[in-house]
Amino acid sequence: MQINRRRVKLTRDRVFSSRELSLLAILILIVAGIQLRNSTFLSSRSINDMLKNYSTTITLALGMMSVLLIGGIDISVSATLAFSGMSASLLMRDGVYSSTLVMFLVSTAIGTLCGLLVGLVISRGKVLPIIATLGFANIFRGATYIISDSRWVSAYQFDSAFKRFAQTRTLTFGLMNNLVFIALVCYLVFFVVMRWTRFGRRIYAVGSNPEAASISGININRVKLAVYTMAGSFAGLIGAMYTSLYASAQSDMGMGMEMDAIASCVLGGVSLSGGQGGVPGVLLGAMTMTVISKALPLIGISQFWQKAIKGIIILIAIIINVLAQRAIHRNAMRARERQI
Amino acid sequence: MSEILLELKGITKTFPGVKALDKVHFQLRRGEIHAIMGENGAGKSTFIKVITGVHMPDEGEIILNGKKVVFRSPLAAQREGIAAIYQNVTSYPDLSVTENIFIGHEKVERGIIQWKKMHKAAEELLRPLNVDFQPAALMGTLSVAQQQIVEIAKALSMNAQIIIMDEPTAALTNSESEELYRITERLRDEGKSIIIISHRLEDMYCLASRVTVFRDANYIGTYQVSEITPPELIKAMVGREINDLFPKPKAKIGNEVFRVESLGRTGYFKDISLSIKQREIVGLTGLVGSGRTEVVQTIFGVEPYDTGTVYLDGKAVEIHSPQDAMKLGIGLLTEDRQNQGLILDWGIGRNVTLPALAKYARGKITKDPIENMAAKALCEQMGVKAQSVFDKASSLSGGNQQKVVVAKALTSELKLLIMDEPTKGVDVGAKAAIYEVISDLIMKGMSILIISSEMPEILGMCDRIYVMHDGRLMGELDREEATQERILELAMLKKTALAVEG
Amino acid sequence: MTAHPDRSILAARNKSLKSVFMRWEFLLLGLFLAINIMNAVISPYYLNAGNLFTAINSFLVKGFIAMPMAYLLVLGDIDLSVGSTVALSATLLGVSYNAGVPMGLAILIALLCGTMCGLLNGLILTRFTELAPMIVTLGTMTLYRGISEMILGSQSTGSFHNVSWFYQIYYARLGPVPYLFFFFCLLALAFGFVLHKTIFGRQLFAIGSNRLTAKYSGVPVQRHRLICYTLMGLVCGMSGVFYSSWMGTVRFDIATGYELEAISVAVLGGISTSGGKGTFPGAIISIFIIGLLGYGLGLINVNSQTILMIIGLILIAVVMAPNLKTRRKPGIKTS
Amino acid sequence: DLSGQTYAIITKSAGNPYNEREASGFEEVIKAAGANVIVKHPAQITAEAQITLINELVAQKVTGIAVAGNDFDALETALKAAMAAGIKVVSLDSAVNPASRLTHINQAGVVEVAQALVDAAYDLMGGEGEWAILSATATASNQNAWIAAMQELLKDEKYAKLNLVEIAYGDDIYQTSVDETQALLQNYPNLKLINAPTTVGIAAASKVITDNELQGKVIVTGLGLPSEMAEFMGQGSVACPYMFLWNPIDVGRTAAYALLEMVNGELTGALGESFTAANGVTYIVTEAGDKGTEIIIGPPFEFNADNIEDWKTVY
Ligand SMILES: Nc1ncnc2c1ncn2[C@@H]1O[C@H](COP(=O)(O)OP(=O)(O)OP(=O)(O)O)[C@@H](O)[C@H]1O
Ligand SMILES: Nc1ncnc2c1ncn2[C@@H]1O[C@H](COP(=O)(O)OP(=O)(O)OP(=O)(O)O)[C@@H](O)[C@H]1O
Ligand SMILES: [Mg+2]
Ligand SMILES: [Mg+2]
Repeated sequence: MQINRRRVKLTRDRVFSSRELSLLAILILIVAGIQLRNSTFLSSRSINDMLKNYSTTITLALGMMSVLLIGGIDISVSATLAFSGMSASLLMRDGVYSSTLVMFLVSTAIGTLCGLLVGLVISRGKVLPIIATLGFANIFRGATYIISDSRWVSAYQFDSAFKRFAQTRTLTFGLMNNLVFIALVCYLVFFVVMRWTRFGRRIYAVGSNPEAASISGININRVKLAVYTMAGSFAGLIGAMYTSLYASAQSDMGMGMEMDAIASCVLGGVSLSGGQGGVPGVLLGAMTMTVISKALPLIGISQFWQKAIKGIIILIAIIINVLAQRAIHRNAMRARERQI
Repeated sequence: MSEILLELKGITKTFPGVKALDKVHFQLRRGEIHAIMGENGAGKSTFIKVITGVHMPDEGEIILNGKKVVFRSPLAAQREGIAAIYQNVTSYPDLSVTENIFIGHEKVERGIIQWKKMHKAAEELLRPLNVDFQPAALMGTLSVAQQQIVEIAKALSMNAQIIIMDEPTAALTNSESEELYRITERLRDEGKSIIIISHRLEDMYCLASRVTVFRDANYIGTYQVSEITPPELIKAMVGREINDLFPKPKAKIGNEVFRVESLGRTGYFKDISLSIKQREIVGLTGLVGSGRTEVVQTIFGVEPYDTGTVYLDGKAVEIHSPQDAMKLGIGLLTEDRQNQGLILDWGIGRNVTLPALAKYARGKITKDPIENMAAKALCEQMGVKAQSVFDKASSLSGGNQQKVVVAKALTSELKLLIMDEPTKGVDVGAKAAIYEVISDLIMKGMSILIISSEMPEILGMCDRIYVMHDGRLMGELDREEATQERILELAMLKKTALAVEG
Repeated sequence: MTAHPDRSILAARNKSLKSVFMRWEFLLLGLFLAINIMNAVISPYYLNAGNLFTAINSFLVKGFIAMPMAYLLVLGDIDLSVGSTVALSATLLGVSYNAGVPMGLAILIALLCGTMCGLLNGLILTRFTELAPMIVTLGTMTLYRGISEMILGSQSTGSFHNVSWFYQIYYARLGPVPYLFFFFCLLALAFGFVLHKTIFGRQLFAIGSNRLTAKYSGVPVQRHRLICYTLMGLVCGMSGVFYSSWMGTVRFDIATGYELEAISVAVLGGISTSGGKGTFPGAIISIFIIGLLGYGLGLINVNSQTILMIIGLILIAVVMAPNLKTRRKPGIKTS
Repeated sequence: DLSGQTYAIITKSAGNPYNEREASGFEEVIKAAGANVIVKHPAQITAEAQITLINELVAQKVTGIAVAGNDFDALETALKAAMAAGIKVVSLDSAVNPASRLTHINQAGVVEVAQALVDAAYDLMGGEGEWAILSATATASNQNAWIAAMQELLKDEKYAKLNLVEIAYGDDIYQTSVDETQALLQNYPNLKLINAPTTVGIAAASKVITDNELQGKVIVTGLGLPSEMAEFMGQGSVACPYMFLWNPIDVGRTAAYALLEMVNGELTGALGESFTAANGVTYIVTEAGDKGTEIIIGPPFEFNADNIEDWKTVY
């Protein structure tokens, strides 16, 4: 009927969007720069340390991603992490169980319950996510102080297999650190779920256009509930990872981690208004944040300068990404111009 | 099996302060195309939403296949084989076309979505609709019209018994509408029943066998299309007679007011030169996606231009933002009233006065009573159907929203008013009102540039017509020489043809 | 020319008494009174004007920030860098004062510094409109704090109280009432007036409700955003000055967490973080609700963590309660 | 009869076991004397949060306040107002400036702590090599005082071969402290010792050393709570052979004794005064480095493989 010049080539099926590719380029640049300053950065021990220490933040970004995708936000995750990690640790201290697996399950279950509560308040109570999670951040954190009586659960009070878990490579028979493996599995599962299951696509649909979603029969409240519950589960899981990693449970643990998780997501292309972003991008975003945090102490810059430099790098990274996107778009338009 | 597939009896639906439907009846036969017509705000869309389970009726019953049913959610209606294309496009901009089509009934095997199969199925659904985008494209990158087509494909994909289309042609040009007619007829021949809502009489006459008319939330009657003449139908809808739909004024055309020379924006359009004289109504037409909207957005300063010059009253001017344009006396009425024209959460009054706050303020301080009186006057002039100027814009019917957008444009003192699809989704009565407003403005010395996909409107109102195709101006026609055929010929010219012409 | 002479639209609202009193800020006012009464009942020490204003003064320092934060939220924007901006402004004030710059000039430097921080946020966000305010201000939050840390390191900078008039900025009182409180009220009136009664304010709501529509309606969207971010910076600078006058000494880690506190009070006040909704008086009342609730509970020595929990609960409960009853959004109006 | 009196302690922050122990000692003594106790932990480790608490206590007209300052100067106005209202004020653990207190309860003399730490480094490193300090926040006043004193001591001939390569700050956050430790190990392959004069830091550093099985190659010492460090001390190959601390419970107790004496009128906090507390110990008010006065509890106590098991359940 008509031959039209517009041929929209933006394909969803590619694993990386151009935005993610440009972030990848930026990440590689940063890594290269650091490696030049300190040649031990890319040593296997250093990488192992880095991935191990930040497996928590990296995994937390996934839960945050699902929340951001539906246009919400969850700043209670780090408090949930502390609460579930602390409660599970207290139980282990008191000898209720000593198995690592049970510890992980209990912590995840408690996190799930916390997330469920947050989800209920947001989906049934119709409270804005930012205010609900701000409130719950206070509540869960306060509860952590109260149940722990402001004490730590110290290393000697943990089961030794649990403490070893974070340092060993048993799950993969020596291939990689256990925590890193857990993070990797989470990413793979999430990647599949977000792309190839109805549930994942519903999350995108709700974030993209909630009104349309409800008209097409998606139960928005249920999706919201599920997503916040999932964020809680992740926080709970990470609570156990965190305590295993540091062999210590403290009431102020994980404070501020939610901001790193949000930054990872946004850096990785997740839109705060919902609907946009994917698992590969989040992985890249989280890796960028990790590399920045890990590398700054390594490159011999005074500690007092590190924060400023971290801020600058984040700003430059996001701005360069925008500029790269603009350039890509401009070139696409030039190419189209020739066809006119 | 009875001949009546769907019947609604005594349906009443009240919104806070508004009775949208008052004891309305409706019967849909198996395998028929049934039109619903009525003024803006008559309750057509609400009625549809009652059928599809978006709204629960306060009173009345729905009988499907002889059985009484209650739809508590849109999903319940979908399960009973009812699919709908809503008036306001309800798509997911961040998802692919394929997903938009299959959302809610994805092809899943062992819990895993089969993307390949879905893309293929989407392609098969889209092919007969003659589209030029790929199923994997993001919905957000499509134009409103293209999105409308996807919505149609979506309804088709559901394999529904009853397909409801709420103003599907509002964003389409004639030729595309014809394509839609063909599809619709094919569906009917396959035994589906179709309900279509439209303000275009030709839609109804081309397609429907019966028509039901609503007015002011009331059921007026159901007629055989073959037995009712257009004036009778209009009378049934509006409640009075409309004699002259296109009141083209005999205004004295003055000097050139506005001119652009070889305006271009890389990748969007190129070499656009057009001029408009005082008291002239100029049309800009073409197929959907030919770039008309982008041209006027650029003129209005929303988007930057890469080449070309804009002249106002013979002087070259720079327009970098809508404020610049408005200061120079250029106004734009956007085609996307939901996203660009209105603040849906706001009252009508505030919407109307937004572009000209300073005019109603004392110093920098706003004066609500003055604004409200002004808004009231403009809304009454446009015949907006509302209780008060405090009604939220979102509560208005589509056509009434459009009237509010027109009212907004009337607040400023303008030299040139650009109207992008000003009568999209507007009822006959209101169309007449908008045309009257246009005439009025012309008589006051203003110039008008109308973008429209409706041929009769372009032919009936314009002094001169520019035709675009593929981001290029293909030609210019005078009122006298313009005919539907001439316009279509220009609008569908191939690039090669142009190259030969030089 | 009237196309529909039969249709008339009301241009005046008949406000029922009920609808006026069901408004969000009246509910908050009720809550405010309830909290005062509760405090007076639970603690015999509460109703002591001198002490009460001491407590009020200390939360006003961050309360100022809630005002421009309300503007930004109305715009659909957000600024997480405010705490860092306060710290950086105060740092520059301290460093320049201790380098021999007269205090008056040091104050100007602090204000200027705050303004520049806000301006930078605004410039980045208006030049790169693709960027989300959250991530940009998260970046500048780290940056500003980092600069302050770079300047001060492990040191504090202080002895501002040697300048007695500078000390008076925070501490001077008329009777029991600090001058700072009067200033706060004046500024709140000004901010509220501009937001609700002027063209500028209306346009802010328009931008927050629908940025595209606002743009098409000739609202200078990016300029207004820039103005609001800059204004935010200026107020942070002011807050930095008040902080310095209050403490007499400054470290780089001061004023952490101000951003979330400012956002909470604004949101409790009914200002939606998604933009375009809310009233200013609500935000102001909320500053006092949260501040005085904390003070009251502190007077009966509830521990700080529990106070945070209670505030969290109240935040959720207050916002949720009306939803549970009417199953609709709270009576937040745009006027 | 003290039943009408109320004494309050303000710690540096909540959630830190050290502060909890300090408060419990304070509480124990005041309760035994028959007065009421208020324990306040600020919500954040800031002077601002402490000022809020001080204001609340002033409004309640308490009898005495003991405070572990988060800032040396910033509490001045609030504490002066408290003293003007007749409230007795002492600082403990981390001092506030002399104008804001009557006296300071010092867990151990700054120089003594620094000397112990430097000697430990000398001893554990065999008199030479590279070492680093892992401190708390860069703004922590007592850590900074110890570090400054240590740097002063290092100028001595005897320590000439001790090469202090870096002072890192773990912000008293476990994760940050771990990162900083790993960076130290990576940046200084010849590092022989990490000295962490803070509970979080020493535990984190020991954890990293243990996880990387570097026990004996890189030695950890410093100041820490026995309960947190038991894991890394004791028999066999351990990260930390010995470390120091005083008894935080005693610090709290002494602050309480001092306040009670002040209210009795027996003590003003002036230089040269002394009193014998209910526990039979005699405390002497001496001159502090900041030109104020202080009461020093005693030298730091050494925890090692022999005594750690006994102490880990105590605090
Ligand atoms: N959600 C709602 N809340 C309040 N009033 C509403 C709502 N939806 C529709 N209305 C009102 O109901 C009436 C009927 O609206 P409806 O959208 O059904 O009209 P319509 O016949 O489809 O008009 P149009 O041709 O303009 O689309 C209008 O007066 C409208 O303002
Ligand atoms: N970023 C983009 N990438 C690809 N195509 C785009 C992009 N932006 C716009 N388009 C295309 O540009 C066209 C929009 O053009 P425009 O709206 O100016 O046309 P129009 O003649 O006004 O048509 P309509 O009748 O739909 O308004 C659409 O076909 C849309 O697919
Ligand atoms: Mg309609
Ligand atoms: Mg168009």
